[in-house]
Amino acid sequence: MRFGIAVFPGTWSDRDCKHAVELAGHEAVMLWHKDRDLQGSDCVILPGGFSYGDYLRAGAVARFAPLMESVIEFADADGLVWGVCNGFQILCEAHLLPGALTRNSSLEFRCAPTWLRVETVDTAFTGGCARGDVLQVPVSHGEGRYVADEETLDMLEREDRVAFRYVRRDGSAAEGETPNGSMRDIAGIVNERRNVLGMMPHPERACEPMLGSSDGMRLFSNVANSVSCTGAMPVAAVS
Amino acid sequence: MTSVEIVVASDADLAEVALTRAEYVHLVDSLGREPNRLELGIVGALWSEHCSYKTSKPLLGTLPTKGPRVLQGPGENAGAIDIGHGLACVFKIESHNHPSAIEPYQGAATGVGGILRDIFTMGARPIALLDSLRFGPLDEPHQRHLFDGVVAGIGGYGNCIGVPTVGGELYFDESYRTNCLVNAMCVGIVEQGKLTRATASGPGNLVLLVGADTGRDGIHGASFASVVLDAGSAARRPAVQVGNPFLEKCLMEACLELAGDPRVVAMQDLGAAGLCGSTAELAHRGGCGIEVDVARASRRETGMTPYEVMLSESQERMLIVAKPEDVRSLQAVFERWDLHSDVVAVILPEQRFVVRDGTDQVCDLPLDLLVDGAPLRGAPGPPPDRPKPAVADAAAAPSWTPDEALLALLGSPNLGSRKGVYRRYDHQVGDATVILPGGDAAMVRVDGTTLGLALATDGNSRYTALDARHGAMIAVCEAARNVVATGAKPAAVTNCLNFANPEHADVWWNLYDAIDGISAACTALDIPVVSGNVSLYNDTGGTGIDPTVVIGMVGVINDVAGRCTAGFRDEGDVVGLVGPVAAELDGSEYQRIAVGVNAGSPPHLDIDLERRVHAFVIEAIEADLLHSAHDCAEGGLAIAIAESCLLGDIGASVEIDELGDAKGLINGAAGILFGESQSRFVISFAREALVRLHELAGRHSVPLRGLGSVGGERVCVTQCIDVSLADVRCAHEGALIERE
Amino acid sequence: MTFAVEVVVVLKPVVNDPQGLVVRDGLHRLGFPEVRAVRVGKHLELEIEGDDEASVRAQVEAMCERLLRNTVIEDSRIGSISVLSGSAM
Amino acid sequence: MTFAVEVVVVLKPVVNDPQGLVVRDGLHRLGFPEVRAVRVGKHLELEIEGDDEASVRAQVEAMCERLLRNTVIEDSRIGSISVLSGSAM
Ligand SMILES: Nc1ncnc2c1ncn2[C@@H]1O[C@H](COP(=O)(O)OP(=O)(O)O)[C@@H](O)[C@H]1O
Ligand SMILES: [Mg+2]
Repeated sequence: MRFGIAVFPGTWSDRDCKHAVELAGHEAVMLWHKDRDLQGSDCVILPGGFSYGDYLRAGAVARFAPLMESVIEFADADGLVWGVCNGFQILCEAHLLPGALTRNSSLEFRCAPTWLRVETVDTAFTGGCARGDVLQVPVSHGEGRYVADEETLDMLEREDRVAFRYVRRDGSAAEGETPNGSMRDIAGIVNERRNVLGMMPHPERACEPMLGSSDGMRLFSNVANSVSCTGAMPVAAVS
Repeated sequence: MTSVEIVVASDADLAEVALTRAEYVHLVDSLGREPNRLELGIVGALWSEHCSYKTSKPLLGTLPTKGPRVLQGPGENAGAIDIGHGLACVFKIESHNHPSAIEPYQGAATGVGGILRDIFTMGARPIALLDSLRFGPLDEPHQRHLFDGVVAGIGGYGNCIGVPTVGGELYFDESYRTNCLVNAMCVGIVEQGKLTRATASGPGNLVLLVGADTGRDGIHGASFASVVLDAGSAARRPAVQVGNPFLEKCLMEACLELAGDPRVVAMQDLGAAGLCGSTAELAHRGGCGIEVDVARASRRETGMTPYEVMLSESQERMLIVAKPEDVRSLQAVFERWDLHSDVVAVILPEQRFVVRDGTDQVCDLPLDLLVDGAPLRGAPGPPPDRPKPAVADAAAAPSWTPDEALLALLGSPNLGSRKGVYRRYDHQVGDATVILPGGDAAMVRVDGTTLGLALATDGNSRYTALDARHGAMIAVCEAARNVVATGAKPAAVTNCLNFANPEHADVWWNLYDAIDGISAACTALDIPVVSGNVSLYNDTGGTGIDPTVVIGMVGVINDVAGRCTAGFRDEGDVVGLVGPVAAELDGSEYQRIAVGVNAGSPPHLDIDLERRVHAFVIEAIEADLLHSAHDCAEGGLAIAIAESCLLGDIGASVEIDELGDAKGLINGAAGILFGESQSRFVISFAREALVRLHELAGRHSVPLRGLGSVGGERVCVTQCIDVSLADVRCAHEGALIERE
Repeated sequence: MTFAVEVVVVLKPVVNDPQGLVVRDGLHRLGFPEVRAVRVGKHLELEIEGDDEASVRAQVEAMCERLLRNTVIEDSRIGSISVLSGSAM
Repeated sequence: MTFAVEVVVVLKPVVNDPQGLVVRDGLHRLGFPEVRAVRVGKHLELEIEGDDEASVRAQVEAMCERLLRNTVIEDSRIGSISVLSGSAM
């Protein structure tokens, strides 16, 4: 299958995502922020980085890139969109996902391994996992504290839209001991139609034992499996 | 020739540009006339210590810079070595001490920005950063402020641009109370055929200035780094530059797109002394001249004078030399990255440095005089008598038990865990960091190959303070040991020499000795020096820093799969010591903490033994005989064992015969446990490897002995130390945490 | 005409502000115990061409909704609007 | 009495403001070409106990020098000072 990887000025996980996609045996195409063509991608990854320096607010400027218009159309047509780190921030800024990502409660950047509990398996990204599986995936961000009002948080839980929660290494609840202070320990969520995932940790950095974990590879495989099962994905917007 | 006023420089004029009267007289004699103000400012910048190396250049010539791997030695923006597979590894270390003392966040951030540009100017993609930091005692609020600001600034720049900061070092010592040190190292990779040089050629070729608009940033920054900090330093504060890592990321990607492109004749970053330093060096290297038109440089502010445009140190700017017919198509590459560019200069056939402001010619200087004409400075006096500092009175030590001493050392700011620092740095972006920070050298793998690069910085100024030559030798050895502990072979060195005011004879001779020591050690270990940086005048109000030699080392391992790490691994493994056991406490961290002094002679170094020990460890790792290897450095044997336990999350129990039946820290026991004897590694291995390792050690004439075994949840030294791993971890991880 | 417009962007009252807490604690430590609370927001100064204050205000309000604030967690308000001497470059 | 004090912290005029540049370019891209310059600073809201406005102002000025602004690159000014209903908690 074909993963499209968005490249904004200031994106730096694009190369790592490409590496992970290719390691998983799939095709990666780079999508330049000034273009609108998604080049037939089956899944669009919005990778990590500091698009536009993350000045003002992380993701605030990137959401208006021409490419994002196509990504939004693609998402509206049930295309798979996967925002990682800065990509998650962009998705929230673009209102494809509810809530916002704010400065880590420590006010410090954090680069460290984290453990994620899979909270829903009802998405293309987590379909091959079991609920409660714990994945070791590193974080690397300064603005990853997930914030939303109580109503939104309740709705996310009620609709089974929390994809991942930070947990302790042994899988027990983190109870607030997260790298960023996210509300309800949330590390990733999906949209209502479950085709858009945003997550702060970096699965593309956890695809080889040599790098400390290969748990991230499971997510890439899940996406690929779901695409090959459901067959053709919506045609990417071209303009 | 010029419409600009010519003045005979007053003492105040000379002070502003940091030239001496003698230098001025030499300038006037060589020119055959008085310079105008702009010319004076330009000469001041280029003749500053920072740009001209007028004090250190005569000394640096003795460094060994040749070797089969060396593709580019000192002289370019960075050094380059051949790592096989048609690839070059490009690297350099640089200081940003003075700016960081004034504004720690921005000073450190722009230091990282500067060293990154040195690497991608050569066409190489930066793949790793390291930072070597020195502050005064951490319990002082101002030092904590500097430390926090510098760490945030390094992370702020490196994290944003997406280059991992994989290692470095951090020391706290009285001598840095008024002068912190911030040295940053960057390592990049480029196909050898795309290695780009900063040598202008082709009269008539045009020079593009790309990137940030020019503002009144850091005017006189180069001179600023070449004078002693004083009360007036505050007045020079407009010198503070604010970095824009986002812009640098765009600049980097655009420049890398152009690496190896035949349209690019040369590339040169703008650093110290801004446009005037970069254009002059570019032309000088190519044996031609250059004419700059300041009116063509885009400004961030209105009303800037030619003087300000030429001397501005605005960050994130780059020069590209190209044939006139290629300029338009090159500009298109930059526009894709939303980067603005202006044609600001033209290459001249004759070696002149001409500046014009539109139609007015405002400067015309012989290029050779400007770049190479600064009168060199020799020794300010004969070597002073340096009485050996008295040996410390061990009786002054507190009556610690060995357990207490172990925890006190592990919990001290110099030996404690650096996790609080490196977790604020993205050390994993690039998917290449195969040995993470926290052990000895970090290792990054090289994309598309099985190669790994082991990277380390090292430099213990307690040793150089006691004996500059000997301490510098140890710095080289210790950096090499960090690299060797991973299984990589040391390949080349970059170095940063941080010293006080060299106009004092003792400082000058320390510099002389330190360079001599680096040369001696690098020659003996066969490791060439390919780049470096000198930072002098780290001196405030008459108090200078201890001589500080920072060695940055790159080692190569052919297959990352064979790398070794520092943590103990398997229950039941043998713990072994490679190298001697002696009781040498002088210059040690134990001496600092227990006795509160730095005295005596630094530990003995047998450079030939050092070389053999390296060969032994590398061969043992290659033969897959070791489960861990950790160099034994500050804090000595007991600390090295405890660190390997922490890294492996498993205990160990050892016996050191020399301790006899000592029950406290008396009769040399402290020296055996915590002395910092050189040329040592703590290793662990399966019992079955014992015979082969002894055979190998015999072949290399290297002392090797078994000390005990890996296992359990305690750190034990028979009859002396017995502490739980949890207590050890708690002490170690708490070392940098602020105590209210 | 060129106008100078000040815009203030602050977190909505329900969103907690760790930065504000750190500043408050820092002030306490420095000997200012009388500080009860601190909130940290953004202050933007815009230089903008326009015909009159009303149209400039409308433009800046649009900018706030589209970019300057995150409507989910932030409020914004326009502060002073003044005419800068000199007209467009 | 409790006062609410607004403090504005901005970069000194000659200091480079990369953030402002990105916001300006972002606004241009969003169809606001009339924006000539943007500078981004901080807006702090302090709640502070004090006897009268003059002493509160003096206190806040001292806080600015000691902590709230980075004296090397930033300027600060005190905006509105108002009395909050209710006295100290
Ligand atoms: N300032 C720093 N920045 C990043 N990493 C650091 C820094 N200081 C130390 N480290 C990392 O922490 C580890 C231990 O450092 P250090 O105690 O200086 O090692 P050693 O004494 O063996 O040279 C190394 O991985 C080193 O790279
Ligand atoms: Mg080491």
